[in-house]
Amino acid sequence: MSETALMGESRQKLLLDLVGVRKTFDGFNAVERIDLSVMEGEFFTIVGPSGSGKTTLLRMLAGMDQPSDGAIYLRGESLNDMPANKRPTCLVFQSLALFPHMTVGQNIEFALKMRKIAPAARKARALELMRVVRLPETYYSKNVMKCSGGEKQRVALARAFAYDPEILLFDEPLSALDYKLRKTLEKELKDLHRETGKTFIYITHSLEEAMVMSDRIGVMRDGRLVQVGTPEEIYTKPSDKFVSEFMGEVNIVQVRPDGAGRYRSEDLAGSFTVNAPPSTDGYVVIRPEFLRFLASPSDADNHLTGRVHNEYSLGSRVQYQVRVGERMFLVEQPRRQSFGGGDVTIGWDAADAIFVAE
Amino acid sequence: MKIHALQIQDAAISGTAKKSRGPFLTPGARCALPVIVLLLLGFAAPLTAVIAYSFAEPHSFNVFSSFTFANYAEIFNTENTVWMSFLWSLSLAAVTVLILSVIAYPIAYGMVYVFGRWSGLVSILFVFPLFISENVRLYGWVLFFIKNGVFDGTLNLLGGSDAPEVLYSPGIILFGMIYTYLPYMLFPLVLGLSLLPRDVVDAAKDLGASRYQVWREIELPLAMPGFMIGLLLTFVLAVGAIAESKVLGGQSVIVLTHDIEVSFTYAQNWPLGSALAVLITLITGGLTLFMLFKLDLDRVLGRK
Amino acid sequence: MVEFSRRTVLQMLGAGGAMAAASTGFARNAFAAGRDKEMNILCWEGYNSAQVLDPFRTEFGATVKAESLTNDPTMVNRLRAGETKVWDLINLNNPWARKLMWPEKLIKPLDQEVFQPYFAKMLPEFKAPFHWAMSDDGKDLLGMAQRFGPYSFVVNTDKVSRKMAEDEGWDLFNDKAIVGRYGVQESDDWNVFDMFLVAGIDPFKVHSEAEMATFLATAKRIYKGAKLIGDMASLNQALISGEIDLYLTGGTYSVSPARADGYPNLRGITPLRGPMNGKGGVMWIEVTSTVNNPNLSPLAPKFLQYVQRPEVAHTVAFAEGTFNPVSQMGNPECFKLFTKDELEAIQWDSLSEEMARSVAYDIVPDYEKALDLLNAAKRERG
Amino acid sequence: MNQEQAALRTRTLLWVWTIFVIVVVYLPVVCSALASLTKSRYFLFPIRKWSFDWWDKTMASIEVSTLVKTSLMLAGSVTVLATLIGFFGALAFARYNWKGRSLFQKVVLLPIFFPQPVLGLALLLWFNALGLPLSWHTAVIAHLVWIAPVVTLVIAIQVYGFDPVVEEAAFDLGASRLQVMKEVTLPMLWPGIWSGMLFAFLLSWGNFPLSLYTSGADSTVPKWLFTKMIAGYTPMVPTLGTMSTLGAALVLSIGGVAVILARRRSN
Repeated sequence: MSETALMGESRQKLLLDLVGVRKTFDGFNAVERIDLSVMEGEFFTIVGPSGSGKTTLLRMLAGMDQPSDGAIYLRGESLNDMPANKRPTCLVFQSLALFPHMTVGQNIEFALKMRKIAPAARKARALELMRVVRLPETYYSKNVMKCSGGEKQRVALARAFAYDPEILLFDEPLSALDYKLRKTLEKELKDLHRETGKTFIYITHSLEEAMVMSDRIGVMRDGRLVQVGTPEEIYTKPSDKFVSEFMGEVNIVQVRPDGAGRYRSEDLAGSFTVNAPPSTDGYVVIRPEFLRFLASPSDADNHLTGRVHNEYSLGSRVQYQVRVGERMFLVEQPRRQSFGGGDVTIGWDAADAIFVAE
Repeated sequence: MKIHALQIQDAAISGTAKKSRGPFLTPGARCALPVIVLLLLGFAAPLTAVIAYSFAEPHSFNVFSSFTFANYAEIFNTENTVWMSFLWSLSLAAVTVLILSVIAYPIAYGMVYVFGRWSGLVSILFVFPLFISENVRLYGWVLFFIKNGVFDGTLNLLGGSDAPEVLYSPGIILFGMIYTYLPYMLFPLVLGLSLLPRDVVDAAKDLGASRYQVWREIELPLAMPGFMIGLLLTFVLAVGAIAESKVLGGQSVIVLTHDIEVSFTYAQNWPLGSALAVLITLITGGLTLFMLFKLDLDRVLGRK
Repeated sequence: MVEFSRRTVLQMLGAGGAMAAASTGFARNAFAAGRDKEMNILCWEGYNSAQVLDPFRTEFGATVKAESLTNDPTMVNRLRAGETKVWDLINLNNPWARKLMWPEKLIKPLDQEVFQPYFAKMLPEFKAPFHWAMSDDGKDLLGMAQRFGPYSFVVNTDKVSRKMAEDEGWDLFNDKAIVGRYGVQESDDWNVFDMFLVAGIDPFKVHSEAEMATFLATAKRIYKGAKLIGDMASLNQALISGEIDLYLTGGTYSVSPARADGYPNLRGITPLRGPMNGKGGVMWIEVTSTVNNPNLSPLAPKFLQYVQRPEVAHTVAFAEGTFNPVSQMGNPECFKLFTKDELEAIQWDSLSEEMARSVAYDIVPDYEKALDLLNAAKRERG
Repeated sequence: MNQEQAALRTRTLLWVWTIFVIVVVYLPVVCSALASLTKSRYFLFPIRKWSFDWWDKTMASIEVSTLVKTSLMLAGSVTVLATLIGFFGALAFARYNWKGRSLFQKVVLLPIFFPQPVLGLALLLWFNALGLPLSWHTAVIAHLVWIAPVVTLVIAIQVYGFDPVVEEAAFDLGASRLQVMKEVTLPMLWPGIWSGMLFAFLLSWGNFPLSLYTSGADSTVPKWLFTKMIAGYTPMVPTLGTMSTLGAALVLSIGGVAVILARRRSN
């Protein structure tokens, strides 16, 4: 599947190639036969729920775990035998893994010290990197454990940059931060990516985060890569129910073809039209923002009748829960609307719904 | 800030529960009281008694009723060779500590990182000998190493060659001390190494550090509190060791505790023995206090 | 994990309380009450053995505790330090009773009417006037005699013949050929005697500085050349294993268990001649005295009578750790209990001649100084 | 696969080394057991005549049963008292934040970091100065001085993992201070308390240097072993030593199971 995604970007150079990579822990397959290619300079994000194997995959890239099977190639050369301290990759840990007994400066200079670079040169480079990650120079000799969460994050970044890796690996580095700080740092990371031109491989369980920053996204489930594509592709063409559900709150209706080009659901009255459907059982996925309240049933390709159950303000939008029979549908509107106690009709166009297989 | 909050909370609990009693002691101090009383009566007072005895007339029991520096004068008399015992005890202890750290480090490392669910069993196997009287175990070594003992006998059975003679030498005393004090080095080391987050080691490797560099720059400094406790504990206990020299070593060297013992037995001179005990206490106690005040015990024990 | 009776818990709580109350004298009374079923013995190895004590325990329904220490000065010092409150009987080499414990009021005299008759049945050497069991003024009986024996050195006669050892005597240890082949027992009061004897000096007199210097030089040499310094058990084990061929300070007391175990080639040696008015050996006679305990157990004199019984005396002689002749062997009823092997173990064949060649254990006048030198000599081993 | 091999080699080396050291640790214990099974008094290997004589004699001896009783009473009393003292000590060590805490933590550790023969002698002098007759009661105090701090430490490690907020919640729900202790604090700390008891019992059971100077006429198993070892050695010494080791192993396994059960229940 990655082949198709590659076609459009064939001008870029292939950097990393994973072929049939598998990792087994005590008989349990943490990662199952993954094939994936990452381009030079790309910001590639792997998204998946916890336990989907994404951290294991990342640790194999970093050289901390060895694949049980398959190979990882960097520009065509196998990385399998190369230990972590020799690989041109650098991992930014979820825990950040800062060295608690060192100052900010010592943390950043660590990789340089390991290469036996002279102290003066080390310090110059550290200060330069501190500017890049927007840390004040005065922090140079500060105890790293006395820094705030965001500052620690920047130290970890600078430390990774100091290693000057070709590929930076990120293991959910922002997950412990508060919402506002996370948003700021997401943008900064994106900027840093552009400024440095390095390849970033980033893992997160937040699709939102992935959307903001990534060139391409891979979705993982139970050790498999289920879909790889641009944020746009993932968003608009999820490959299956899992991917579409993972993308956030969506309305999903299980359907089967009724033989007349339309689809029927067991627990809902009426039938639906879908653009370009295969003739199998599956699901119709409708995003809340594509559902709307209809003045008359004919205002949209498909419609349902129900009652408003609840409404929530999302700040910029308003979300309504509409009960249709036993089912609850989510409808999002830019503005608040008031309804009497009576029935409402909701509907959507065939072009806004996606059909996915099981 | 956290501490402040806890104090308030304690105050709240005690305040509501024991309003009538008033804030005589905080709950913490109240809980500490039994230990403190025990240590005052069973540790501080005996040490005072030793100090008092060390200033009593030589060969007498006139404690608290006579005062003289004669015992210390005797020890520091240039003709007295008791310094040799000090030297032996301290250097044997120092070498024991050095060798023990080399022996115990890989085991501790294995217990923390490699042995997984087996490390529980491994630690029980290492704790257990602490509960067997030291004399029995050391005598077991005599039976092993002596001529026609287990080692020699087995070699004779197998190939007819004699086992090397190792008993009754300073080397075997050292061996005995290493043997006896192994758990006291091992467990603090395990504690120390488990203070060290796995991620931090991985990060260092990832940043290009070789195995040795990881050990020197990360593992060692971060495991240092546990390491220090182990060093201190084994050193202090080894300075007080006596059975190894007597049972295994054939007294090939005379250790300090032996001199103290002779003062209390053959020499009938409790005051002199006390003066020696005071000196050994000064050394070990000083070292202990110095180290303990450098350590953050909450971090080491609480793994916070 | 342990079964506790309520009483035990109370007792042990009492221990905590007692500590606080000790200075008020409460403890003294608490511990003093009702001692007619308990008795404590501070003794040389032998009296503390199960064979001797268990029948006594059964017969008298008594709780008997015994602690064995392997030297006299320590035991005396324990009493001097205030343990007269703890012990009922103390068993030591005789001069300590006469010369130290009696003058210092650490022991009580025995009822002569009860105990005098026992001496009549003892071996000839122990019959009246038995001055070593009496106070110096001859008025008080300070203890009962039982075990005795010559105590100089022990050799493996397969390596050093008995004749040569007796003939050369202490000079054996002046021979460079035995360096590294001998051990020294950790028994410092006896070692003081022996170092003097090896140096050719009578230990039991006041010594000149020159003699002390010779003593030190000898002690240094002997310790330097010793393969090991150890306790009796280690030395016997080393002798049997072949680590050493002889050891200093030893005799029937120390070597008899090995002889009884099938090593008749090991033998206590008493030199034919030496610097003590021509005598070369040292021997010991134990005296067991009642401690000047403010609350002496009534069992203490009973025990002293108990061990005079022929069969018990025989048991004392062959208690589990060390085998020794006993004075009660003068009584035919007792003597007939000894088997040929047992007599062989205690070197009965040569016992009287060895005793005749020996002087009695005594307190060295300048013991403290000699002991300091001895310890200095030991330190130079390392 | 090179790296994998290197990791495997490290693991193997660590295991080999650890097992080697464990074997060395138990070697003399085995030698001791061998010496108890020989008929003769002195040990020569290979053993010429095997026999259980010394085991029979040891079992039959009133002497030995007295020793065992004394050792049990001593260890039992030490266990109860040390656990009581150590439990509260551990709360003061790790649970409460109070003014003297940091100092307290250090002071508690001092007896552990102290040469035991010297501590035993110091206590002897002190009891002597008080005029206190020595018996196993005084040995209880001596053992406590060393063991109560150990127990404090063992329980404190459990207390560190205990969130005091739970106590607060119970208090808030109307429990009295005593009820909080009984219903919340104690059950949550059980595994630590059990381990503490186990340590207390076994350390007291095996202790020699403190008993030597402070138990007076009451001989404990290790003290008897020592006196018999230096004079009056018979294979009863290794026999009783081996029995004592087996006894400790039994207590440890029973106690260990109890600790595991307590831990499982508290989880």
